[in-house]
Amino acid sequence: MSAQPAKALAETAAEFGLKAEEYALIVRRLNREPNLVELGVFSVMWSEHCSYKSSKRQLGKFPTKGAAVICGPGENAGVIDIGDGQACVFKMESHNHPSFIEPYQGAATGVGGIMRDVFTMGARPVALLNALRFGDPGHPKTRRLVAGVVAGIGGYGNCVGVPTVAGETNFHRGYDGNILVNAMCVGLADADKIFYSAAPAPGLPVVYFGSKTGRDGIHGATMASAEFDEASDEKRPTVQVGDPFAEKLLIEATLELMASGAVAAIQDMGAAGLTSSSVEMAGKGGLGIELDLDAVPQREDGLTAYEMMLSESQERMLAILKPGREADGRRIFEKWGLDAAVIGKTTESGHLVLRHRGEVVADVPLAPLFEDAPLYDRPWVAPAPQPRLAPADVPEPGDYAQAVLTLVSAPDMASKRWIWEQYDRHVMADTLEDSATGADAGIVRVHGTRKALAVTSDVTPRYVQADPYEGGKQAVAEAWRNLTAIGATPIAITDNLNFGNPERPEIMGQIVRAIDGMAEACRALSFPVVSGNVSLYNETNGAAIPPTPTVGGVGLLEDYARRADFAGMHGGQHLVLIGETRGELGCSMYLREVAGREDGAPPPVDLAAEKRNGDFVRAAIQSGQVSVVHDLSDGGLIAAAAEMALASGCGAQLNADDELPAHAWLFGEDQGRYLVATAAGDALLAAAEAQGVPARIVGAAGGDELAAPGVFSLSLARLRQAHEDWLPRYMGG
Amino acid sequence: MKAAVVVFPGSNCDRDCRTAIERSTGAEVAMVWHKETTLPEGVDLIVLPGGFSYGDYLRCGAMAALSPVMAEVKAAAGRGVAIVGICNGFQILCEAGLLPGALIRNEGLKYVCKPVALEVTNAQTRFTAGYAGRRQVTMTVGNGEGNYYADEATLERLEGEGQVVFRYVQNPNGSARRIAGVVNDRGNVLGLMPHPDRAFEPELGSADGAILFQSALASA
Amino acid sequence: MRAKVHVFLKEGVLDVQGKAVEQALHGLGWADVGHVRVGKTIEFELAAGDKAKAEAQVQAMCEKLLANTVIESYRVEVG
Amino acid sequence: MRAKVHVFLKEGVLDVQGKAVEQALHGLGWADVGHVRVGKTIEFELAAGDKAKAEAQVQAMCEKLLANTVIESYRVEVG
Ligand SMILES: Nc1ncnc2c1ncn2[C@@H]1O[C@H](COP(=O)(O)OP(=O)(O)O)[C@@H](O)[C@H]1O
Ligand SMILES: [Mg+2]
Repeated sequence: MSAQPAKALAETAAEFGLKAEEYALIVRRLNREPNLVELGVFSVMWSEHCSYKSSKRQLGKFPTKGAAVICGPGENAGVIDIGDGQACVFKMESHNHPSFIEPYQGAATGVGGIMRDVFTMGARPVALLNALRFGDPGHPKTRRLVAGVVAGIGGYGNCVGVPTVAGETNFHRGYDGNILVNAMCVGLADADKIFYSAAPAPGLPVVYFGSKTGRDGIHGATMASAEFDEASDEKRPTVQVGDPFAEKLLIEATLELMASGAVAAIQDMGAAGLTSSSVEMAGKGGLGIELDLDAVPQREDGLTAYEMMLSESQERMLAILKPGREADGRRIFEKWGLDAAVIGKTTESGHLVLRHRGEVVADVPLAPLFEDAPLYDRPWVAPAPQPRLAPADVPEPGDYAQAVLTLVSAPDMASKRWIWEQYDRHVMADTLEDSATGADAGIVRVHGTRKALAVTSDVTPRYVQADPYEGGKQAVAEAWRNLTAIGATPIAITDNLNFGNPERPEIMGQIVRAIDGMAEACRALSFPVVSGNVSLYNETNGAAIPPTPTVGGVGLLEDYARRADFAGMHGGQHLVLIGETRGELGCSMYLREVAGREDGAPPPVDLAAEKRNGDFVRAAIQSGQVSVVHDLSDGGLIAAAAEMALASGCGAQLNADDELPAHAWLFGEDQGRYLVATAAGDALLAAAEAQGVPARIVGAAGGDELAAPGVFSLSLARLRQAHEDWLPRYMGG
Repeated sequence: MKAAVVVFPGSNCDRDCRTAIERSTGAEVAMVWHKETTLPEGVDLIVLPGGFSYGDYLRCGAMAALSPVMAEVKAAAGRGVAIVGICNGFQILCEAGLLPGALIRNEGLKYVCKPVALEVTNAQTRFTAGYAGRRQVTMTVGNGEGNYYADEATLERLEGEGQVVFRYVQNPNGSARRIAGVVNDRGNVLGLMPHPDRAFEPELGSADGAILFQSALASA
Repeated sequence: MRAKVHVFLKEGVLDVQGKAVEQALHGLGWADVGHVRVGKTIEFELAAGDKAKAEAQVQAMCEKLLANTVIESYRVEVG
Repeated sequence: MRAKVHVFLKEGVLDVQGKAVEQALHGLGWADVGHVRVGKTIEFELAAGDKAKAEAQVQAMCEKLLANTVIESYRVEVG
């Protein structure tokens, strides 16, 4: 082993993002100084991204079990039982920093990475979602970032051939220096054919397959755990380039290899590539692993051991084969034209041993790398509570019609057609609802059955900012509500926790309280967490992003014919509002977009009411009683009515409320509410009353205007123009 | 009745085509890997599916057009077997010289995925006989390079001979003369950009694509 | 030997990329830019002994794969 | 004045098109072809008076629009 002067190494450690005490800990665990390769391995395994050192204690609060949970957090993706011997595998992951640096490739490789997590477990990916947060539309970088990210997501997903069926897009100056690109993938597998990453026995061949290794993204994992500053441009590693064609071949080859019965354990090479995949496989199996780096397929000459271990070249897999099954591998890799090699074997040593050019270049025990990484209980301070706003605290608009137009054309509310028309939403021929169709969740059929999966992604960062606890609850509740609104039974979530620097107590306070709220909602709604991802240090020059714990929800429809959307409203129907309205305007869209303020407490989430109202609505859909439903969220009643009207091509008239002023009634964002269009309004009210669910008729469908008589009226054409024009005009400008 | 779907590396609508043919016609469908040098005995319909063969790198369909199986596809075309290329399959047929023209970058430069209304310009081909009496059908497009190009003389000839089979009601990508699908002069090779394989059941928003597969196999 | 192939759209085939680049350049204030055409370059090594042979080979590659002569022209440089 | 800009991926950045073209050429029997790189060429007219000025202008266009300098390099020819 080559000796390095200790002082220089300690300095290098700091450059790799390790704190002095962490370096000291490495020396203690090894009983010696590490060499450069070993230090690289430690630095990526102990990075925030791989070790969850700041968040792990908090993540333990999530409920992760449930009748339908087959595999919770800890593997590449979560697995839930959907009956009939089938399982759904899903996860969400961020690619925030890479997408800011190179939006197309950053977003594309984000999609590629999350798909690999899903097919690594034996599932065929069947749906993609994306949750995007950009800076202020007026910021000079925003337009180019939107164009690049959207093209990258489409470019990758479309080529691989997995439909992108849902997502969300927000704009806020808080993301000017740190955009968020969260991608979610959902797959289907046979429940008894799930593959895991733990190496089962010593002496088995370790096979590398997929694309060759280059110098891509070295220190990507540590970069994902560091703040930006003006010098970041200099530090950036070679950008990872996605090859969706290689990914498509990799999916087919992986699933074929699994079907052949040759696979004992398997793991994709994601962040920290060969290092994290080999360490995790051996570590989880309680074994050791030996790699011969000369055997690694290489794209460039002269790659060092250090570079190979840290490379984040895309579209690569590591598999441990059952004894004597190398020939199956060779046949399948050759068919799909993939590079492949046996690069090592599992051992009993409990060590990671790397050989390169005839020398042992690293030999470290796996335990400290894998399960003994430092863990922090970071100090935190509770965020200051914001005052609850009464309707009287918020001015009414001078012109309601104008206020409604402002709302439906606000960047967060305007149609995202410009985005989702660039996504293939129909490949696989099982898409029933997608971004275009007017439904609260994307729906894909479970191929060949009457069942379908419903998927959604939600969080309202402005609520989390004002009150992380209520905002955390709300994110989970909204995902649950969206699945409920199409008639699906919500099953489980994945989450993507995007925050600033956890070493700052106020940021840690956001993390702690948001997780408390999410966990509370998960418990109350029986909606466990089965997978997730944490992205911290989303800060530039000390300014953190709004706290953004994205929730990806999955639900099941037993019979997709019994479902609801909000595109089927027609004249003659009553509009029935389920749930209670107090006129909560704090943190509302109205407050921000019309009144120009971002203050107050967010609407509180009453989880018992949420559950009661939702269960009622879902039962009404599943029994066939109603089929036109929309949940109320951003923009309140008027936004829901406007979206229903536009999707259905049918007008709507809303009555006034006896007690509330019009702005609180129309724009309030009280939680746990749904708007239903039905010809049998009275029957629905009676059913609701019998179950103690607040419900009232709030208007009627028909005509070609959206109106609240005596308050405002707008033609659908004007409304549509305002809603549709903003994004294409912005992107064209 | 027997159909074959060719699978190229990067095809991603191969399964969709199989399902669409099975559900709309009940025909037996064989999946044929692009390296094969024979086609199934007695095949009545060959489908080149959509997707991104070879990642669409260099030019869409260029590398797939050189696949070993394409020699067999050409021979089958010569024997009068019905051949349909959908989306990337259309691009491959053009690159292979089985259909005139080429598909270039969309006018808007972006990938576009949306439902489109199509005029059935010629309901007398073996692929469209089932549309007789229907002026308009709906299918979705999903492509970045679906902009049909041919020189003026070729376009005139195609129009004159009734080889333009489908036309967009509203042009989504800048295609010459709003062309969405064409047949060869013998009438047994069809290429189209919209996806009948995503429009074979009402649940999918349209069942109009089923008729295309039914017609193609009924004519065999 | 190093080969370089330039592929561009034939005159008469609408170059949508070129058009978009032109508009973008105008939008950025370079108003006098015109006739923008976007083409491809494919460069590679090959082991042919002499230049004439190499040229013939690369020519064949173009006809077979690198260019679509329905819409594209190409130029070969070997050396 | 005629300007020509060659844009290609930086050394070390994966060239997915180059890789695919190389494999295709091998498959067609040109086994000795290697190091295939695919780049872009953008050609246009511009009205600059002298060559130095034109070069500076085109350089600016590259930085601003024509090349993605995070992953691409470029070369300008004016004349
Ligand atoms: N916020 C979270 N909530 C629940 N589970 C999480 C969360 N973040 C990470 N996990 C789990 O921790 C494990 C490791 O995550 P990660 O390192 O992101 O996976 P990968 O190595 O596949 O990229 C996964 O099982 C993941 O589901
Ligand atoms: Mg993984």
